[in-house]
Amino acid sequence: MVTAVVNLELARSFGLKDDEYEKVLTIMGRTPSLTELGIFSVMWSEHCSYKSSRLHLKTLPTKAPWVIHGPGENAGVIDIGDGLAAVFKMESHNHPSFIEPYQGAATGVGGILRDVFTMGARPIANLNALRFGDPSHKDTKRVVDGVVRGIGGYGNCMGVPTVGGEVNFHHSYNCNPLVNAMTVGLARQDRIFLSAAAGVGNPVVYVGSKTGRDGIHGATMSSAEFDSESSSKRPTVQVGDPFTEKLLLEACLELMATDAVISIQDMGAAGLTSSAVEMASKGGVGIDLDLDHVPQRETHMQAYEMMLSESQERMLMVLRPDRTEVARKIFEKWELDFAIVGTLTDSGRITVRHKGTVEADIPLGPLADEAPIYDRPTVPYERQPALTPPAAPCGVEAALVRLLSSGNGASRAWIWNQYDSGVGGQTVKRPGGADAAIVRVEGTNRGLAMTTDCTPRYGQADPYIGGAQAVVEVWRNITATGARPLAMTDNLNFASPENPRIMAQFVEAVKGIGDAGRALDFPVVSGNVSLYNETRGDDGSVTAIQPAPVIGGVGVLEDVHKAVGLAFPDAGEILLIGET
Amino acid sequence: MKIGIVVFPGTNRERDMAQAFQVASGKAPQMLWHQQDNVDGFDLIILPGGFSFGDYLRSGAMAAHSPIMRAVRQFAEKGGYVLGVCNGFQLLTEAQMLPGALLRNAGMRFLSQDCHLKVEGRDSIFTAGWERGAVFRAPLAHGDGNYTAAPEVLDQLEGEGRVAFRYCDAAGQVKHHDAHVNMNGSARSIAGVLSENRRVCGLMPHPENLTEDILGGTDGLPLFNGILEGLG
Amino acid sequence: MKVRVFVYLKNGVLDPQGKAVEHALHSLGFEEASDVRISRVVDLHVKANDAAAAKEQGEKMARALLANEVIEDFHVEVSA
Amino acid sequence: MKVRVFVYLKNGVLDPQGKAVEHALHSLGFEEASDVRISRVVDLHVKANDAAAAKEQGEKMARALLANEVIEDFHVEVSA
Ligand SMILES: Nc1ncnc2c1ncn2[C@@H]1O[C@H](COP(=O)(O)OP(=O)(O)O)[C@@H](O)[C@H]1O
Repeated sequence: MVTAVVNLELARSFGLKDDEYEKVLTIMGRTPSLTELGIFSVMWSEHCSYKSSRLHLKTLPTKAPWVIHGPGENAGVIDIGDGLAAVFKMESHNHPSFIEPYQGAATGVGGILRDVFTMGARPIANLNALRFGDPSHKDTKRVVDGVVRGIGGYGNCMGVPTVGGEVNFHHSYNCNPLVNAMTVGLARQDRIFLSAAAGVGNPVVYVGSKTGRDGIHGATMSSAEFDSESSSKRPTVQVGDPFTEKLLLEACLELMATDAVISIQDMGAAGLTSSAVEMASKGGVGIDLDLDHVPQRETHMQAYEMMLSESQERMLMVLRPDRTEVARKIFEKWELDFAIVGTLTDSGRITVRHKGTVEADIPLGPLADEAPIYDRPTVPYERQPALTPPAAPCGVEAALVRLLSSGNGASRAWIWNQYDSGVGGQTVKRPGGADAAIVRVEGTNRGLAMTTDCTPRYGQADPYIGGAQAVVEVWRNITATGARPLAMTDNLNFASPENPRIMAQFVEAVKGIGDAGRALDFPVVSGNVSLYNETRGDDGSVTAIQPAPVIGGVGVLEDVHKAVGLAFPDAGEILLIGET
Repeated sequence: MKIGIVVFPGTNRERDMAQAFQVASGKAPQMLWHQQDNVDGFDLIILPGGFSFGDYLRSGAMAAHSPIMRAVRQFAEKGGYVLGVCNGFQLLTEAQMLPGALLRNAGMRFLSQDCHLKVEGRDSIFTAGWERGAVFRAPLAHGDGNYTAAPEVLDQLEGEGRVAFRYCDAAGQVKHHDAHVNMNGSARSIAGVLSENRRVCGLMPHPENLTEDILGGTDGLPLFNGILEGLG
Repeated sequence: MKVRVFVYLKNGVLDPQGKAVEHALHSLGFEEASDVRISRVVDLHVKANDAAAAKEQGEKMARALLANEVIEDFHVEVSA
Repeated sequence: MKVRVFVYLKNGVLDPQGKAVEHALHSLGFEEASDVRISRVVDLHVKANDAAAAKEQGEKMARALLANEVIEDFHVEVSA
């Protein structure tokens, strides 16, 4: 049982700052209940509120004639011709992947898949960007092994091909690996589903897996820096169930082919809380939840636990009232839980009832709009001096062998050979086949080119250039296959924004991404921010990761048969373009 | 000619299979839901790849007990044609419609890469598209593809020409103990087997994913051409 | 009643998992570990009047689904 | 000596396998089966002077490799 007295101390332990707790008291006009405090703490966590990054993200270019939905939805949506849309986004699952690499990476993949199919798109490809510690560090082997298995385990079972990605090793990731996963989906432009709830009186429906006590406070954990103890705390990791997610995918797409769905949102980080709050506040309505109806896996769950649970493979939706039975039948066919757990109201509040008691009653406006926003201080970033090329330490041949056998130079086939890259029967260029992966758009002559890139050491030397370079590399990789780059998603992985040097890295990198995107007419349509990627040692010293503004890009080939791969043909001349 | 592809919860290569038939014949087969208990009127039933029921207990174990499998078994007993690929092969062994079992890959990892197969089976529509002894390339994608059976069963399969396909290298050399050739560690490098009447076939790799040049080649096409010709 | 079904590979069937785990144990310095075999245990509850009935149910479930008798054997234990 | 390491999911951790198997048992007509959980057993031999030493070795191996202590618990039994 969680029986805690709600006070400043508890608020602090939930990750709220003192002035944030003050604000909660003002909004509520009374001491919040435990459930209410929990709701505030997750909604105002870095992960959900983007409080340190929001001001800067606003500067990114997000528009182009082919952008259908930019940032603000579960995933970005772009026009790829023929009435079709590509739906894509990238997400991180860094901290959980250190504690439990298999499940951390697997549930990361599960989460990004849901972001894409919530919008009505069938996922057609997965990609990833991974950063691991020094190959000789004691944790690296365990983390690499688990992460690779986890990504494969989830994606393979879902039947979504994993077609690309990138991997690098650096000691700054020893205890804080980066696992960024990207999914690209395909939808009809006239069948895109959004999250804004509408229609007072309409039922709020829960579908998918049952709720357990998984990962309670995961969203706040992923915003809190790591200390050497955290691997021994009670697990806040979730266990993924890709089989259930596959059923959820098929059931949702089947339902979305009817006219039953008004709005839909996946339950990801901060589960029921963030999905309910986001749907209602975006739609400008109130929401009344009755937790007695929430399908539960464990006994004696309290309101607080249900609202904060991060159990995977769940969705929340608003249905047309006259279609709930149609929907119920579809979910029964796929053997998934289906429960009406609430209704939309005109109260402008989120009200949570459990066993006849009101456990939370919060005005949505302030909860969503008065979330703190920080313009965190920066110090001018000292660019690192240009390196002078060292005298050759060995002959060219020896140098080449050294490069090719280093962690960062070696073949990645060991990794991609564990990912099913062909399922779906549309993969034209697999990992290793071209600078960007190419997937045919089923039933058409078109192809989508997609890739992820980032070079953290550039960002370490000069974050502005690092951000811009990642965009440009993605652009080049897509172009090199013959495709026209259309839009990007980003995953900004940095250390603590409370450190002005790190904040400066972040701000500069975002500027670099924005400038490069504007110069190339290559807008950002979705993304994710992962901060506090740093490790606190036993002696109190802090190791920050090399900044990793990872970019994922998508482009289109009108004629997929013109796709260009890496392999040299049997004959022909080799041309080198550009200055060396 | 009527071809049905069975979809279980967790199946994920049914569309790949349909596409391959579409390419080979211009006509896509019909999808059949696992709750259906009748397959009357079909000429060929396909059990496609994927993770039926998550492969959570043993690959194919739970699907083997689906209502449709009773019908498929009767269908096969009456001489119907059944093809199981990957998860479908695992399922056919779990349902004991084919001998043996598929254990975890010897290297303990999911394998996703191209392999080469040698066509060995005789007198079957599933091998008829190739010359006997032909070698072709096929993608494989599985975690449990390590074929095993009692030695006497293996002897019997060999004796009766019921080993349909065997893993080999690009030159057609079979090397049981070479992990680059017999990647999952299968007994006697067996990749596919036939039932006694040669009308039920199971194989691990995915010829259906290699039926168009744009997707990397057409090495898998003879499987479909042979089947279509055999069914008439 | 609580039923526990042990499912293990038949003697003579190669256990690729056991082999891999043995290898991993050796490379972790547990050189003395040998004959590693990995089995599965299914724990469940059934309603039954007595232990014998519960055991019988467990055996039926094992035969029907939990074990693949081509390669596996099983045994069932019951507790209150 | 024979060492048997039981490895099972911690209380409250989702067991997707158990869930799917329970479901399958129900549809096979074993409606009364409930609370299905699936665990792993690792059997192995070690050289040790006495049961206590063997058990300790088993526990070390469990911690080092056989169990994933983030989500799993284990216990070790020894027989001659
Ligand atoms: N770095 C970024 N660049 C652009 N858009 C971003 C970035 N980070 C987050 N976003 C956008 O903010 C919204 C909220 O993101 P997120 O909290 O990750 O969504 P969810 O958790 O619901 O999947 C999304 O629309 C996302 O695309």
